[in-house]
Amino acid sequence: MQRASVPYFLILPSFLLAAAIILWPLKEIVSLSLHDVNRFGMLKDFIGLEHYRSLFANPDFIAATWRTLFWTAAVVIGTLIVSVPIALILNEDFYGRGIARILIMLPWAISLTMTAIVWRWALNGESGMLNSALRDLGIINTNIQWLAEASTAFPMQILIGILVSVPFTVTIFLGGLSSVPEDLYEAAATEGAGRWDQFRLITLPLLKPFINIAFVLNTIYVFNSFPIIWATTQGGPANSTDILVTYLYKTAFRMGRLGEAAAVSLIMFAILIIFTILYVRLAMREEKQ
Amino acid sequence: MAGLQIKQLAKSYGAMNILHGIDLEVRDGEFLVLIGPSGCGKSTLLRMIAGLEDISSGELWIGDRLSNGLPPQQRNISMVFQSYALFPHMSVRKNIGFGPKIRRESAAAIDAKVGKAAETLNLHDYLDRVPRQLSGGQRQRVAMGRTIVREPDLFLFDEPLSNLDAKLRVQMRTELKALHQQLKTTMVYVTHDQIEAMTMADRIVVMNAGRIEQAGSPLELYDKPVNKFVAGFLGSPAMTFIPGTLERGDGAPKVRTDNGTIIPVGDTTAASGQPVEIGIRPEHYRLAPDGNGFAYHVEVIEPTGSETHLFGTISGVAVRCVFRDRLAPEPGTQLSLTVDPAKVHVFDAKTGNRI
Amino acid sequence: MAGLQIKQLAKSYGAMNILHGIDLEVRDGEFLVLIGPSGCGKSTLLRMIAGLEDISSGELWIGDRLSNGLPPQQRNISMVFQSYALFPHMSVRKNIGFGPKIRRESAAAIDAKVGKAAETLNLHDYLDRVPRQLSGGQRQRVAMGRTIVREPDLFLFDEPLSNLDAKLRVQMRTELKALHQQLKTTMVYVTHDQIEAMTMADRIVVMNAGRIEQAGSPLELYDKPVNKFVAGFLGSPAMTFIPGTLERGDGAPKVRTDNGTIIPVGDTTAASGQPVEIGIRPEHYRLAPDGNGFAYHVEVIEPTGSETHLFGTISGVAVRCVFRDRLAPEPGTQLSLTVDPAKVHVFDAKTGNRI
Amino acid sequence: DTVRVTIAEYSKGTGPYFEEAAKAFEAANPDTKIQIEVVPWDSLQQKLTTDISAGANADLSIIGTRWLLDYVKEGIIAPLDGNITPDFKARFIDTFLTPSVMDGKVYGLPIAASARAMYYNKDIFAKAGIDTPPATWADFKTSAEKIKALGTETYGFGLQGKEIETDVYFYYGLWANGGEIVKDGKSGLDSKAAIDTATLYKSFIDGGLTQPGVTSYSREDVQNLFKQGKVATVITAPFLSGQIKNEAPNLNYGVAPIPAGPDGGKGTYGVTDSIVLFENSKNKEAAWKFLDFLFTTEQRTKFDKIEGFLPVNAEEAKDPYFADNADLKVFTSLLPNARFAPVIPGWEDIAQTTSNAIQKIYLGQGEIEPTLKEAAAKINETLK
Amino acid sequence: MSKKLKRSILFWLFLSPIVVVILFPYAVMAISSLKSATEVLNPTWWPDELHWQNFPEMWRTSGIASALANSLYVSGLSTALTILVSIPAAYALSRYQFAGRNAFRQFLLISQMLSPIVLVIGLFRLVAGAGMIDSLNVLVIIYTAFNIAFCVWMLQSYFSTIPRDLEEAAWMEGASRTRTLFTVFLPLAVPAMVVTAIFTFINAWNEFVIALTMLRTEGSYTLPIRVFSLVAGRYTVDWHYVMAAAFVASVPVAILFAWLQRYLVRGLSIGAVK
Ligand SMILES: Nc1ncnc2c1ncn2[C@@H]1O[C@H](COP(=O)(O)OP(=O)(O)OP(=O)(O)O)[C@@H](O)[C@H]1O
Ligand SMILES: Nc1ncnc2c1ncn2[C@@H]1O[C@H](COP(=O)(O)OP(=O)(O)OP(=O)(O)O)[C@@H](O)[C@H]1O
Ligand SMILES: [Mg+2]
Ligand SMILES: [Mg+2]
Repeated sequence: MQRASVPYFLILPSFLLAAAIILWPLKEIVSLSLHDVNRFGMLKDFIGLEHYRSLFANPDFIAATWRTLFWTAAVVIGTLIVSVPIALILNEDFYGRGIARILIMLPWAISLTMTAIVWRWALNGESGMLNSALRDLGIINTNIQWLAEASTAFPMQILIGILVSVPFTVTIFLGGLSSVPEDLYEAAATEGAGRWDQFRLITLPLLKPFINIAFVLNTIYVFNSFPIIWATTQGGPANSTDILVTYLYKTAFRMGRLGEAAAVSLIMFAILIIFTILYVRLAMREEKQ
Repeated sequence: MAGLQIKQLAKSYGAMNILHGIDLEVRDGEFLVLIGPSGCGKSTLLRMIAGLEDISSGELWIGDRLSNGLPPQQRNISMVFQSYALFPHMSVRKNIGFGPKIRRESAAAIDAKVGKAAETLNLHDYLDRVPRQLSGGQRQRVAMGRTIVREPDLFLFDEPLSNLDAKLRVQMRTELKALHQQLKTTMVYVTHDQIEAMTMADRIVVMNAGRIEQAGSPLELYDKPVNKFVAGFLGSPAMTFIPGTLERGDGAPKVRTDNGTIIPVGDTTAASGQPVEIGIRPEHYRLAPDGNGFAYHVEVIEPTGSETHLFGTISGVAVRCVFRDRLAPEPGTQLSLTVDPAKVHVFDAKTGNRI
Repeated sequence: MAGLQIKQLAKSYGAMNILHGIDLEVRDGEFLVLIGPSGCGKSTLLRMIAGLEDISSGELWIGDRLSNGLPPQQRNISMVFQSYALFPHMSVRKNIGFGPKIRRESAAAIDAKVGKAAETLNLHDYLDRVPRQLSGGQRQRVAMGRTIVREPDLFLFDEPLSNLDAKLRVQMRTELKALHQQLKTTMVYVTHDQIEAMTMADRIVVMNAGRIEQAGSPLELYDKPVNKFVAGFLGSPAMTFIPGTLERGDGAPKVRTDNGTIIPVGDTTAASGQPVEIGIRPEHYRLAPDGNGFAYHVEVIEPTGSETHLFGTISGVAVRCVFRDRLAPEPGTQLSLTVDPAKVHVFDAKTGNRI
Repeated sequence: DTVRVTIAEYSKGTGPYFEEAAKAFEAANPDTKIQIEVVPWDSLQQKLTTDISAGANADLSIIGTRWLLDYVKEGIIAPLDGNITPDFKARFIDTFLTPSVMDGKVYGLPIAASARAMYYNKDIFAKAGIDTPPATWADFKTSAEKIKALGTETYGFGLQGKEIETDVYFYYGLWANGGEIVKDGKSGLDSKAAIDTATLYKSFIDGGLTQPGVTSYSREDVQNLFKQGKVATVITAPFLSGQIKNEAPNLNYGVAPIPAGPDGGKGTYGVTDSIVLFENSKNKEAAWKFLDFLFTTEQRTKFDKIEGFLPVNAEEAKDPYFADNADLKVFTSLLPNARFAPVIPGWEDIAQTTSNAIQKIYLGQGEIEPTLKEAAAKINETLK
Repeated sequence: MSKKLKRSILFWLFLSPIVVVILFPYAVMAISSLKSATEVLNPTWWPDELHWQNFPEMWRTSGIASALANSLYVSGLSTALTILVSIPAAYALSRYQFAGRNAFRQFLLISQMLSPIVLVIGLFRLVAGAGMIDSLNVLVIIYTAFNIAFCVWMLQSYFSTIPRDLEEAAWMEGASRTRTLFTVFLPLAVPAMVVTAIFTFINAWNEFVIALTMLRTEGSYTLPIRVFSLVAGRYTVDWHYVMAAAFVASVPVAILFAWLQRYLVRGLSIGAVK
């Protein structure tokens, strides 16, 4: 009925823009990762997969990879678990809802790095306000050195990660919730569905596409997220909180091994692609059923 | 199973009053039909009974429980929505089986119930489609199915058959009646279909502008409407009214219209000389066998197959008559009609109340 | 203004065939009513005419233009959707005035048109509400309003009155007829209401399962249904069928049912001894004045006010009769009935076609 | 023509100072425009890397002198010898110029210089009954134990264990014990001196003589603890005294040399940042002129006063501000023993490896000897 | 009414832990920004003296005013541009079937996957090659490109929930596709557009790495660069100024939230299918 070219015409601008920021840099990175490169990105000999080989022989890299997967899973799943009930509440009508919405979105108002820096400061062992607050409340009596070792630092970083992902996620969900017609809940309620059943059988399935967006995008963002870990521990002490991005940053800009860094980023890219394609396939198959 | 007691129930949206103190008792096991013009508050009343709409004032008793604040889940009510409210992400099967599923019935039991409902509703071929892929009538049937698989204390139906064809509608009507007979569950049913109302109801409630005009058995309402509104609303085509003056001469009272036409009326409390309006249902006009009835000027003839509808005037007032026979008078001719005086309703010209 | 020519129009969703080659001509200025059971493809056909649904095969001519690929905006068609499709973010006023606004008519002109439509539709009090705040019937009226403010080449109506009460429906029907008379615009109208179909249509098209069963004037369809489907579908309550064998003895043909009941029939091409089914409309039964008709065993009596519906059996077959008079036979009694032989329809027992 | 200068931001005074200097210079040289591009220190390496990789780098830039070799090796930086006159050269205190000399050529000028000494809290020392700052590490430990005995949650040794210069904090002990970072092209991390130092530091930590959780304290954090009187000592650069003046004016502190080892080994850390001229600069002459201007005594004095750096200019050092400042005198007196980061390729790599190893030891996650040996082996790899 | 009150109390109780955690850094920020230079290192919750003058001083010394303007310019413009580009794409994805539809969606996702930290080298070479460094407009375009994927995905999911027959009704009334988009479709998509607008704005508002790489001169710096330079690697950090700056930087965004949140949820309130 329509000229077949219309949709292509419609997606063209976005396609061009997205392609511009990805294709050219991607080509650069690929060639960096296959060459011996000086610290300023000048290509020397072609060395094939040498960078990859040395990476996979590096226990720090392997450890960082596993940690990254854990970090991503923990933050993303934690975020979703926290965000769904919050979004549901914020979608209800109650006194102070507007304020509550603003409050929940507030962590977004300051850049991630700034938030992370404030947290780093608040987590300081001796002059951090978290310890002093906890002491005032009588919860602890000796200061906890939050960032001194991974066992306390990493959970805190995950917590911060969740905290700063919540606004984004809640906002997506709110947008999604607004598309569920009210009478479906009414019908479900008269059929005897309690709040939980309504949530399980109506809200959740209708929110599915939005949960999928939140899940996929959060995964990508968290997987690539740099500031929280960098600002609090720079991946330390002794690489024990390194994730792939911080590892990559150090490799690239501290050590000046751009080739290896490019290889790291391509490996990260591959992990993400495999993950999302699997997920998107799965989600779409479900949608079709 | 439960009856309903509604006391001075009122509803307002902001400053707008939609229901002005409804008093109504629905007996346990009764089939109650709500009718009234579009926008008079039928759906609103139903939704208040279901617990979907806050009660502005008054009391709602379900069984012997004051239920004003009870959430809908706890009322054990089943309802067909005027908007259907089908779950767009569920197949027809899942939509119909929703209630039993919530009640954690076994898969086999759910299957059986859904199967039975689909049978009744002629939906077996569509069980695996989603609502988006259904026609309007099919959707409505799914909404109906979702309701009838349950065994609630109270059924609420909001125009559940409006999108079905006549044949299916008759069939569904019978099924619903049978369901009611079998379950003896109280049912409150909103409809615009006169026949539905008349044939299904134990009692009909006529609403108008947020008030109850009359409640009673179908024939009571048909035969003895308390006022012009009920008289005019019930029956299709509607009753027409002719103004005139009551005259009690020798014995039988009659009404003299503005141009002097005389129409004999039955029992009435009206005083002689009182201005009245008489109402006659279109189907009660008969051709005067001997030509000595009152004059009817035919203007338009509309055959419907089984009947013939005539449009014309009596004493200058537009009047529609319906004849079972297929008549074919020329437009412009004059017929002589009579009406059984017992079938002429007399209303006070001022208040509109039956007298 | 434009007529329609539809040639072998077909529609399928994937492997599912919904319309199987529809051939239909709608004359310029004609009022065509589409009826058929729920899900038979009426809305689909309408949507194809409107350009909202792709045409799988066949040709659609609007006026003298092959319009298969024409976008809906360029067809100058106005349509009332079965789902209303009101714009939820616009007031009633804006909804109704949408078309003229799009056509950049002056604010004053729009206002006037909206005012007039609101008048006709009894919507003046609701002009500033949004659809969410309206009752079902009010929504439907708004949908109607949006359509009638325009002067398109073709009107399409998809069950536009199904949610209105009888009185309003009659009124709307008259308005629509008047509109048609005045504009002489072609109208295609889907309805489930028999009376609507019979009274409004210049021609009725009966559809079934994606095919046209019969097209013709209302009385043609009522009097001479080409097959059992049309006969059974048109008329409410529906015609019932009684199987038997045709016998041509001395002169007038008659049918002998399984238990030997004899029913005289009118003109028919059926051969003597041929197995047939006869169809009789419920309203055509008469009490045999002298008691020498055929036997009817009464089971249930259902008074509707103006009529009395009887359920019972003739020769073991369930048959419904409708009488204008208020009868009150006891269930279980036996009545003697007759039917004017000209009103008995004879169908081939195998093919179901009229013979 | 325009000379673009990338400036690392040391403090809030950095940007304004250079803007002002640029204006002054432009006033004197109307046909040259100076464009100052201020970059936060932490992002400097990244910025330089991207800039250079796209050939969009400025004409002049500040870089850490310790990175210089890596840059020179790539042929990115232009030697300045052609412009340097003996006169010009004579402006500098030699110690600070030498780190920028490679293969006999001057590749950068020391824009910022500093050294490290030990700040100590006189009040805490007095409370614990200590009169003089510790001269040796053994003394230091005894003093720290006395301070711990006060039981006031104050700690004798403010030990840095996180982020930039974590390794340097370790070198103080290493040098005192007679060790070297790199000796004969091999890492000194597996030497006895290194092992002794690690053992010593670890004994401080285990004895509760340092603030708890050292691996969560960066240089800033330890300085802050010192300002708050929570640690009795901190080893850091001159600029701390400036901060104390502003933020903790009541703090009663002194500055002393870093403690010596058992054999009298001493060492402070000297650092310079260099300003370099890029090989691809199209305005080398104008750029040089600006450099010349920046290294006049007047400009140097102004800058070092703002930032709290040590004078690199001999004339400047005579300025009463530097000459009569008790704190600064300690730093200048230490300069003869100052050691600079060795001129080796991959310095950051080595520093990182060292930091990691030390952090592991501080955390008790690795036995001292094997951890150091492993790190040394890794460093030797890099050095090859 | 009292039902609503009860509900409100319950909800706030539930929200309170998260609200406390969210507000914690803000409290730290707010309190620290009012402390004096000497006090700012002490973890006290209530300063001895409120140093309001921190704000004007910070304003004067940090050059935050022009940074604020730059950030508003970049964020505002890229938000507008992103939405402009995303709407047609999302519309095409939700209303047309065409070959490559899924491929395009996945491509968009893939465009998000490379960490900006790496991407920046390649991007910078591209921009430098075009001779467009130090331009805020280049930032606008890059930010737009980065946000397209999210916006298109989000809008598309939402668009799919808008009943088709509303559009159809508009077409029948003679409205062109474009007209329909603007008069019928988009007004219903307001919540989704608000979400995407907030998202794009925030991303642009907070972005650091790319801005740092592309921008050169004081006059063009955006807020994050300004605020970070107060902390990042200086020998001494004036925490009270940093906190004051961070606070000021978050105010415009908070105002934006306050304004937009009301548009965020506006149920379609159309029956499921009727
Ligand atoms: N998207 C779809 N996919 C598959 N089947 C569909 C789809 N849409 C409609 N149908 C089927 O097409 C048939 C015709 O639908 P249509 O809406 O035209 O019926 P109708 O005659 O208007 O019925 P009603 O009177 O109930 O509105 C129905 O059986 C319906 O289930
Ligand atoms: N949210 C609302 N705000 C204001 N008025 C409303 C709202 N909802 C409904 N109304 C009004 O309340 C009145 C009663 O509505 P209701 O839906 O009960 O009518 P109804 O009797 O079911 O009509 P119909 O037969 O047309 O469905 C109508 O006039 C309607 O316009
Ligand atoms: Mg209603
Ligand atoms: Mg339909």
